[in-house]
Amino acid sequence: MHTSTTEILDLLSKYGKVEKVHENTYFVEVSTDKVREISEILHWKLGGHFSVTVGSDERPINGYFKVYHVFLMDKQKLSIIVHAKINPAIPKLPSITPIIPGANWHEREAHDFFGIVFEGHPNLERLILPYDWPENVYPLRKDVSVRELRNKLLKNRNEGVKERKAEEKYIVPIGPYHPALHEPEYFELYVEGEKIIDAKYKGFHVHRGIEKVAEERLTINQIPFIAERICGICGYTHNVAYCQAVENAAGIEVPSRAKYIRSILLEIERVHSHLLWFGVLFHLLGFDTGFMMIWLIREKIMDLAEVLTGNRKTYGLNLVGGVRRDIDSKKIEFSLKTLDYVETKARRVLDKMLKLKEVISRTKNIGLLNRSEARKLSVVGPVARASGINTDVRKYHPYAAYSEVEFKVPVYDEGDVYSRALVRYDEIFESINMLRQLLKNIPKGNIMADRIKIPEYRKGLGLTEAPRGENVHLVITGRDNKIYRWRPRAPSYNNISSTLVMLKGESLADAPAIIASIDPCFSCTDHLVIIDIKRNVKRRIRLKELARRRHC
Amino acid sequence: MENIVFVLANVAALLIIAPIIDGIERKIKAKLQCRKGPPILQTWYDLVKLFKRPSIVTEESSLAYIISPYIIFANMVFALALVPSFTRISLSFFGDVIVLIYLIASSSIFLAIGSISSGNVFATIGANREISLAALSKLLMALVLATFATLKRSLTLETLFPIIPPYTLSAIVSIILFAIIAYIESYKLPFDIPEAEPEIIDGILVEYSGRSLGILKYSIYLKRILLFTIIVYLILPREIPTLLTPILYPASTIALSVTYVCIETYCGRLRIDQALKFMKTLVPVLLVVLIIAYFNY
Amino acid sequence: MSIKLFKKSLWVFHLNSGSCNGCDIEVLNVLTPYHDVERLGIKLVASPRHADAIVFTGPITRETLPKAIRAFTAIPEPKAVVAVGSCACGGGIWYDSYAVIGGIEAFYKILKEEYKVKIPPTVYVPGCPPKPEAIIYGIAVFRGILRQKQRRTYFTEKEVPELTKDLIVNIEKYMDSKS
Amino acid sequence: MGSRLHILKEALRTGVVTKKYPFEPIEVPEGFRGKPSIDVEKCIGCGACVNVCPPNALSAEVDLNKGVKRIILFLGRCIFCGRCQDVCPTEAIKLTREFELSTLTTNDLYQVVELKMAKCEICGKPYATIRQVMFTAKNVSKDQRPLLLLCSECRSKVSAKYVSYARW
Repeated sequence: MHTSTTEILDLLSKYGKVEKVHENTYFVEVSTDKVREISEILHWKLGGHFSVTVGSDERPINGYFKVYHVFLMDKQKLSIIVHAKINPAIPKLPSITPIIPGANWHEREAHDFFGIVFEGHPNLERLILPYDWPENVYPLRKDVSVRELRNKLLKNRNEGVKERKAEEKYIVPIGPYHPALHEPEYFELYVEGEKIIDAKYKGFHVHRGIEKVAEERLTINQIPFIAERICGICGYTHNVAYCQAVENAAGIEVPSRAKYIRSILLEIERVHSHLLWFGVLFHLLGFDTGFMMIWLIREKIMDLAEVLTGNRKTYGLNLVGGVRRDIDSKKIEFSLKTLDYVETKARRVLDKMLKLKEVISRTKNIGLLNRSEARKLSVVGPVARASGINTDVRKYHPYAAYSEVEFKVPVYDEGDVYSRALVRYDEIFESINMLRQLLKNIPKGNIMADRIKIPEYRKGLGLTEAPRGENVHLVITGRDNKIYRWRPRAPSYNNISSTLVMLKGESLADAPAIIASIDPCFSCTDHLVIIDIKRNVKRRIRLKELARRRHC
Repeated sequence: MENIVFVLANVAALLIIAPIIDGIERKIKAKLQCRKGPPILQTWYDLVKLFKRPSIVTEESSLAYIISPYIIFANMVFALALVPSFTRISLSFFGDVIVLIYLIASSSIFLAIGSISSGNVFATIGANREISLAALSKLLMALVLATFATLKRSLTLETLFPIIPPYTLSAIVSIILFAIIAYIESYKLPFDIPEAEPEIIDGILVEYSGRSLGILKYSIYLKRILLFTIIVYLILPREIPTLLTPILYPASTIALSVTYVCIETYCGRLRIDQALKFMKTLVPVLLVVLIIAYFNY
Repeated sequence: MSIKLFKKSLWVFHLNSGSCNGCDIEVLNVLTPYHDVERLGIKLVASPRHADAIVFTGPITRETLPKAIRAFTAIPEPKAVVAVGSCACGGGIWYDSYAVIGGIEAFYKILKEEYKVKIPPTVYVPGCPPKPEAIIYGIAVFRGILRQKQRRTYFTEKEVPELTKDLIVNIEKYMDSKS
Repeated sequence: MGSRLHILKEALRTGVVTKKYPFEPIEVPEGFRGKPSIDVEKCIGCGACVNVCPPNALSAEVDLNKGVKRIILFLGRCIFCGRCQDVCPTEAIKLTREFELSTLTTNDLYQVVELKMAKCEICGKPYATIRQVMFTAKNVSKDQRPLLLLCSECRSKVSAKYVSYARW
């Protein structure tokens, strides 16, 4: 059933005031008791998907706390943001997690940062803040000065440490420093022999308090640089998403040459990221030659980025309103030559590697995530596309120069590690193809918008398709060249919880490959602690104080 | 007495050459991965550094954890003394095939015991895997050696080296099978499951450090060269002049290790159950070969 | 002393203490064919027990601090530290965030004060992220293959003109005479 | 087996690609964003770079006792974005192509530029660097120049009719 845009808007206006913020983006203000109902309609009945929940302390502006639920309607190319005012004296809001399990972390995050209580949430525990964080201190509230807090916390670091009691179970800790991940995340796997019975995720080791730093210290044009450092692999899409959000909020028209340059670097980033992922996958399968060969090819892409932007990673290219560096004809020629090299090499090597017996036997039918589970958890990007969900921000919510190039969105139905690999495999070559079109058709003109004026307290939504999936930034502009509220939501945030579904019943040896198959980018996500899955450990093996003490 | 001197010289030479062979393997592996690779003496540099570093002993680690590296090392040195290497002279009168299997198997078990007693969860999983792999591979090895014994109607190492002639089907097949088992035994991909780095952080070796780690690594290199030596001498004909063996032996050992590393470079790791399945399929094959050998074919 | 020991062989444990991954992928990148640090005897190991040196990437966050201390102390003495990236060197863009302890110096301070640990020789590799070559350069400096180029510079103005009405009004004349 | 041989063939065709670095220098592409370096002769100590630097790698400190202003660049925090280069009025700070920045102490990661400050003619308080006063003077009409010798407070007291052209 296809519902048209006007029908949706009509329906929404029955619930509250509909406000068009920029093209295809509508904010709907509803009363707190309607949030659940409207979320259910948007996510389950109209074919949209839940994307992010943003908490916000708007007491200085209008005296309320706010919660924004962002929904993306791929079919109608709409972004709909449902928001509700919450009384700061009793900050309560009905939870939408019972209807959309994917909202679990989002709501817990808002609880951590603002102290908003989500009624009916199955498990409203601390998610993000460090283990020794004091109770009842909500860092993103505007009346909390973090510098003071920081000094206080640094002095008594161990205040409030709850000794984590060892459980009498056979726990295999993956992380925080697991060689497979190269990032400090902590999965607890409950195993029986070599079989995984249950999994827990304790993450957010990389929570660096980015939102507060940005809101308190940085100016509008400094934030793009911190946004890029959300993630060192796919940082540029965060950078673009932030700039788009501000541009959308302020109604700035970016020159089309700048849009092309953004798209070019986004695609370069995607190619590098996917090649990196293949390298890591092969490494995890014990096939180091694959890792070496793929990274050898990837090196050329890194060199290309260095020539175009001046650095191999963290391109530092964007400001609000455009880009900082132009691409001349010599660089275009160099790019095209590099792309040819990468394409032929990658095809030759990857084709054969994906046919290797060990690779197939250790990825096919491993780490299954079916379509309905994927919908429930609201997964995005290649993970969703490998589970049969046709979603791609570039196609359905076009930004930068994507409306002017042709490309296909690969979708596979199997939902296993192998199909996730295939999605990425297809995307590499789609991206290279896209890059050729972009480089050849790049229009002449300015690379920076002329007049940049940013009004205060305007809302904007920036969407990009990161290599790992859709990337959402919600921005509320502030006074004095600052941002009032900025919430970046990285794709891994939605995807990580799906690994817990994938891991159950699989073999321990496959765990790293499964976790890696969503291409987790923990630093993206981290802005967190325990996923409570019903335990049914049948045979408990007692080993004193296992991992906890010594797994490092 | 003269023999003893020769044997000591042999063993000493093997002790020196074993890490160098690993160095050669690393170099070749690197070349196959388009890299320059470490110098050939790199493994020696690593070992020397490890020997100079202290090994950490925590309160929880038991005696088994501390002494098992040394037992394994002694086992390997003794096993090397039993087989001929640069010269055909060896201590083989001390023991036969059974002793050899015993030495190899017991070092696996000591390795497992040592790492279990370290108390680390990864080490425990590594040890688990090591035991299940070792149990099966030792069974296979016993079957192959039984085949050899059946062919030669003897258990002493003297008579087993070389196995050819006779050029029977069972002799050739069993040598090939032994080569496969040696490959599995030497912790090479896709069978390096007990020390799988990404899955369980270097598994069995995870808690060892400094000197004990050096000794353990050294023992693994020695085990590899032991297996190579056995294969070489299973094939190397007795008629070769004594003076040529000191050249032929290292040459063929290196050739063998190069072959192995070429295979290894292009393999991914198997899952433990896949590896076990592969090894289980070898059992009936070996039994058939054993029967054929009994009838001297 | 430790430097001499690690001249030919250096096993490294990589610890992401809250990095954005940028430095991590560059640390991994030095293993790949174009850079191949194995030729210098450097190996990435998975267990801190095996390691000689520890590579820190990223600022040290509150959550990783105890784990970082554990990993740090698990490495047998003597050891060395390589701080890769501006975040590890001095806290980077996160230096004043509530969830971040700071760079490696803040980490050392805690180690010294609370754990009485000796501070090992440290190489600082600034960059965001540093090029793989820059990381190799760091190792080369540590081993004494290459000379350290970057030195502290302190410039103090010596000759300054007296600011007078006359000078300031006829500033062009002054500038011309100077040049 | 076929696939494996194919990969082997591909590897052999590529050959060994390892660079000789650190034993041979490498070429860095043009426009590489390397170490920012302050040209001490050009720097006027205005602090524009300090305001714009996202990680606050550049900081300014005023030493009232000695009457100097210091611009401090700490490479150990620099993210090499090049915003300082964008805003510098005298092109004093520039990103070089230097990437070999490793040091054995954090102390070596600092560059400090210490500039003398001008004292206000009325209240005697140091208010801006001498270089900055001279730089501003060039861009201001002659009749307004004497006002630059005063600190911002005294200036507004002395004459409300003059619009302050430079903000200290």
